[in-house]
Amino acid sequence: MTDTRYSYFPGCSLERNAEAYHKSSMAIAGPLGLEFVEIEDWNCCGATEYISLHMLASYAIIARNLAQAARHSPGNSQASAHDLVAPCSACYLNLSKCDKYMRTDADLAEKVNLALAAGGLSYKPGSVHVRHLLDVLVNDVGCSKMKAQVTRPLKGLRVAPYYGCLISRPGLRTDEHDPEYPTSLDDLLACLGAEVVDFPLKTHCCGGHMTQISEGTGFELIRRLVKGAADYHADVIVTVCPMCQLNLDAFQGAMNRYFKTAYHVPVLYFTQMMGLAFGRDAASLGIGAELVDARPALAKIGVEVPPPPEAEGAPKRKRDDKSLPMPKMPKHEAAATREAKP
Amino acid sequence: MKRLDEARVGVYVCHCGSNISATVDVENVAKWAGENLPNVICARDNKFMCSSLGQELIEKDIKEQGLTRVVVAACSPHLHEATFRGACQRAGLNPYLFDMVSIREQVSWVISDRAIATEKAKALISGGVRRVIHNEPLEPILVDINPNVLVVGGGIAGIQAALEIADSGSHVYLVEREPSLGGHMAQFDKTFPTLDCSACILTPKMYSAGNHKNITLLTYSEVEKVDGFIGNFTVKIRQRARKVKIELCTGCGACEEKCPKKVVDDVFEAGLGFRKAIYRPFPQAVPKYPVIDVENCTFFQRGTCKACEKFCPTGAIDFKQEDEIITVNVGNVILATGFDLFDSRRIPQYGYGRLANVFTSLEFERLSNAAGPTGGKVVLRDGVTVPQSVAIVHCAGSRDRNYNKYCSAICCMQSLKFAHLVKERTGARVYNFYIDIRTSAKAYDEFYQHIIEEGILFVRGKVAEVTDAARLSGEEGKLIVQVEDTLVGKQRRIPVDMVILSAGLEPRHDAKEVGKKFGISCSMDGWFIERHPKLDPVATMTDGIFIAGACQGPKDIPAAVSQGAAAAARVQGLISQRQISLEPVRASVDAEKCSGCRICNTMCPFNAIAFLADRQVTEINPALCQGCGTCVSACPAGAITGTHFSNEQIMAQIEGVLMLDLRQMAMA
Amino acid sequence: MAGPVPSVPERLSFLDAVQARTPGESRLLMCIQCGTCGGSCPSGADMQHTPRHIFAMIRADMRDEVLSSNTPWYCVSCYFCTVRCPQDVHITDIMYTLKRMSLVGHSYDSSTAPDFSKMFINWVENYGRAFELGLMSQHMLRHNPLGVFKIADMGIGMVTKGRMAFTPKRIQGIAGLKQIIAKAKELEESHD
Amino acid sequence: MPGNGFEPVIVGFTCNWCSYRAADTAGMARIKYAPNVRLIRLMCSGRLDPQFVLKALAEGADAVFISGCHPGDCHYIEQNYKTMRRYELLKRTLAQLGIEDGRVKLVWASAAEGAILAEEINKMVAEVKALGPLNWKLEARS
Repeated sequence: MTDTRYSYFPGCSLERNAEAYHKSSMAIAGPLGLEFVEIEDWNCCGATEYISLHMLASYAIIARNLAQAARHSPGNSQASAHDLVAPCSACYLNLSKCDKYMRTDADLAEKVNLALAAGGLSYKPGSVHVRHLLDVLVNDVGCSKMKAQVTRPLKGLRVAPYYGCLISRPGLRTDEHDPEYPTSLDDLLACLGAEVVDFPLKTHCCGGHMTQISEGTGFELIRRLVKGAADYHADVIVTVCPMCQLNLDAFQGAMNRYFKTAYHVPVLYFTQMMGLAFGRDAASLGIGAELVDARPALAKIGVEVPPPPEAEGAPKRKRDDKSLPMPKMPKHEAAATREAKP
Repeated sequence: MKRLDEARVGVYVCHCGSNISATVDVENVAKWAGENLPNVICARDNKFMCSSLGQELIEKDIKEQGLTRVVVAACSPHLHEATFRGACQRAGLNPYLFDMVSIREQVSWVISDRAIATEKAKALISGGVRRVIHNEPLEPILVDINPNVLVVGGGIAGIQAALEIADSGSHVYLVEREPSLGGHMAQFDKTFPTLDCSACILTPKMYSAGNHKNITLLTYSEVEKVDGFIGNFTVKIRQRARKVKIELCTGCGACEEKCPKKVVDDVFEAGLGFRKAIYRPFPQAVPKYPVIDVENCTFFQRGTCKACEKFCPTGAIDFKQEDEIITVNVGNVILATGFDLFDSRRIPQYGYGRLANVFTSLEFERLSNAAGPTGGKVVLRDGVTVPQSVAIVHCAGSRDRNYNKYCSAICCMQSLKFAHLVKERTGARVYNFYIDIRTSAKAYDEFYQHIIEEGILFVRGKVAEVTDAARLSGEEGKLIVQVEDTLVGKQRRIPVDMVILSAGLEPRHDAKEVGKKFGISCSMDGWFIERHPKLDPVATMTDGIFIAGACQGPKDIPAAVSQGAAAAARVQGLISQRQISLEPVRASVDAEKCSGCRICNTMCPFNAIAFLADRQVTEINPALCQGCGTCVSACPAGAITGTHFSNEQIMAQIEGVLMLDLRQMAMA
Repeated sequence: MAGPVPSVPERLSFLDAVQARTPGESRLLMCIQCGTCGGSCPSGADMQHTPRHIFAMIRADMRDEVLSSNTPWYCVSCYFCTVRCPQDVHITDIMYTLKRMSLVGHSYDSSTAPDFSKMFINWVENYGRAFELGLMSQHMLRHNPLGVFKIADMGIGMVTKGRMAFTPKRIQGIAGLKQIIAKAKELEESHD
Repeated sequence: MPGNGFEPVIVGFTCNWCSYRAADTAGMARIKYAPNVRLIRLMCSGRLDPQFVLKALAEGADAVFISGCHPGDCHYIEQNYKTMRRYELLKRTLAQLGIEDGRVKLVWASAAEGAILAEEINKMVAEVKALGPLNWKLEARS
């Protein structure tokens, strides 16, 4: 078959802390005959934060992305012409929820379009079909086509499939999907040859931004999941969401210190696992960027991971003086607003 | 049209207390009808037309004002048509010269605007008046009632119904799908609220049903086809081959003992126990004869074994036995087909099927049953460990829009019973997790009080999830029930050894097909619909078909038994009349007009239409005609007329509801 | 109650107000107080009132108590409550509504959570994009300076692994975006 | 368009067993729905003679609503299938007479489906409002 093209919404995380997710997604797309066409000049979906402050504005900025996607579809032989793929679960949820509510709530749709008009845009609800990357890989590509690509089965690697909340719920998905105990990721990993643990916390919550709001609460949520994976002797937690990855990976150390525990469970993206199974080299999949070292685990399947790029990365000076690499707040905001004026 | 001048119409508009008058200006409507509608001699309104006063009003006017037609505008004809026809008859007016207009169900209850409601009421009444002018006097059709009765379903409701009728001297065909009578009740150990042993009270009834001279027992059988109507149904029943000659079988059980093939019993043991390939569901089975489960029998699968045959002392095994189709004629039918248990796997967060020690209510019934797989020992799935703590989860699959919206009615009492049995057998600490405790029937709340005294713990909150993922110390190796204790307003995680899901009741998976066979329909939830929810709970829209027990909605044993008896009483009533009068709504051919084109001949599913080759005309047999009127509207020559729904009547009604002035009013 | 949100009438009970400000059908009226939400909530243990309790308070018109509760701010939007609710109440959406309403009157005493949201959208409104980490570091500096040291190694790690930057990319259409946002806020004000 | 004050008048034909009882059910459930339909009870939708429809339109109805048991649920076994076929023929005739599709509608409703009946009636009323008055009767006169 010819390439299947999808509009692609990377989202802010994939530009920065989750670049590995983006890299690996692109790396596996080719072999599977998929092409992801990034939509033009997209903006942040607002995560769970924007809607906490402004309802209409939050739907408006999300709708702006839908409008962008609808404007230029990647032109496609298949019906998936207006499929918009989001790898980030939060982006996926916001985009599909906005479309759904605009479809079912005429008043909202009207107001959102009034706002869009101010920016010279408009969006007809339902003209874009929002999908999560996992959904596409499971339902459009499927296990058999994936198997064909597997050159390095993940034999003997115990993986805990972790779906998180936002793609499992709240019933926005159009494909067969169980909000409580899904199995699509389990099956996908199984067909890569991995040893999939029946992870009871697979759809439980990583805490989102809770670490920023109530440390104790946030760390507790992270602890539950990491402990759960450890109790099930998982070598790796496999995730489909940058927020989950950030919490479980970047905060694992802090969590350990908080609870005086010593968990060490690396957290990788399912696209990275696919890349590995397809025989890609670890670096090209962004492996090594995780804070909880995945090398010991990956050694089990004979994957050599280059040592983390100490040399490059942040400039040396920063690492000499012990001060923390934090931006200066007030200046920064001022700067931001100043630059903003055209 | 000369009739138009003759007809003297009386119009009666009912307030129905305030049910109608609250939204319809009844006085105004009556006054308007008297002044504007043709042939109306008198038009009155009355608080309750269906009251004796209201009826006498009609009778009086018929006698004194010489009315020849009557129209009552009130509730639905399905409620009170018979009432007012009676009134007309008492006053010497043929009951079919009466017509009823529904201004409650179709007007006052569905329209909020008084003006609009009043106009619609007028329109409908105007239709009724114009129609009634064309009504013809008719005589009801009498049909004999075959005193034999078919009862479908051998659970407690069906058994009760069958016994009541058989004792009254009529013959009953009792059809049961499973190899034995007993239904769900046979699976229980104790019954609430008295806690008497289920078998002890059920077995005698099963026995007398099985040995009653007036009951033909057809177990391991299913109804295939039903023809005919009240008084005279013809029913085809498939009796599946037992592969056992019952005339020879003594029920000694040797075959069962010797059969080498063990299979999990998903039906009677709810998947918790085993049976052989040749089996009786349980020792007290009625009838006592076993059946061979062909799918699992080694002989039928591999062609060798025949152990049962070898060891049968009377040579009763018959591998060649075939299914039998039995045809019976009955006058009435009682459906008591019961319920299916909600499949708890549909609630993944409760872990049933994934977590070994989560049980369903039916599993626990077997677990606690003295004749069950553990001999009544309450133990974990490993078969030995006695639980120290048990959680009972109410409303599993009920009162939940994700599964079934309705309350399954039995779960509260069932759960209280479970709590008692667990406490009694294990001394474990027992929790009940509930939304509301509903113990409203006689002696039920006393039972609840008694259970509280026993020290059972009650947590008000719908269980959120059951997990084996330990989070806190003390949770390792346990099932953790996570719930909000709504009376404390705090989230709690309660570690237990065993969880029992009080799964709800659902309509039988094949209820819809069964309904179709018998010409009755199912509610949105899938239960069979009764004729009237309060006043006619065991009859259906189809004459001669009655329903009893859980097939009509979730029910406990006392309720199911009462309905069984009630349905039986309704049937006996009909039988003792010997005859029933049917609506004289029939089609007839005017031989003069009939061109013999035979278009109508293919129209009748009841074969009431015959073509008389000699006279080259079509004739309709009134005994077979059911009065649907399809042929009437098919006849190109207009040679067929349908009594009580003639073209004249309907055309007139159309004109009536469309009086132009009304339309303008509606627009205004 | 049912159907799409009506434009808000004059005098509103707190219940009406919450429903009117929630997109689609909130079904708040349908709550039967079963506690499935409170039982399912991952951060329920730290909430001052469980969601169920909050709904009861809303019906009791306890406006101030509800809007000063930490409950909505502790919602992690995992949607467990929403999918499990036997009455199909749109709980998560209602939590968002309560956050917004509590900000209007600054009813919620702790500024931690609101500020985090504010900073976040500040990025979005000025750049069109955001990024978790710059934000988190900013936020921690303001609200939990000591916390910064707790996660020092993380901060360094993220930098050395090239996962953290200090400014988000700015989109070209930022002007248009600003106009959209301005218009939306204007419309929303007229709504409030 | 709705809101222009035009309130269509619609004649409805229901069978006695399913859809007339659906109307009863809607009533018992106090479901409020458009008052524009005036129901006429037949024993079976199979009794519906196409000339009833024409009569209704000629007498000033803006539309005709026909309802019976679901296919397979017919109290008379299969007569509603005949209704279905007749309905298709009727629609062609009406098309030739220049009557829009939306003006004559066949809807299945079981005795339990009061809500569905109400919903269908509301839908149809909205559609007919959009179509505007038929005014056949007036034309017939002039």
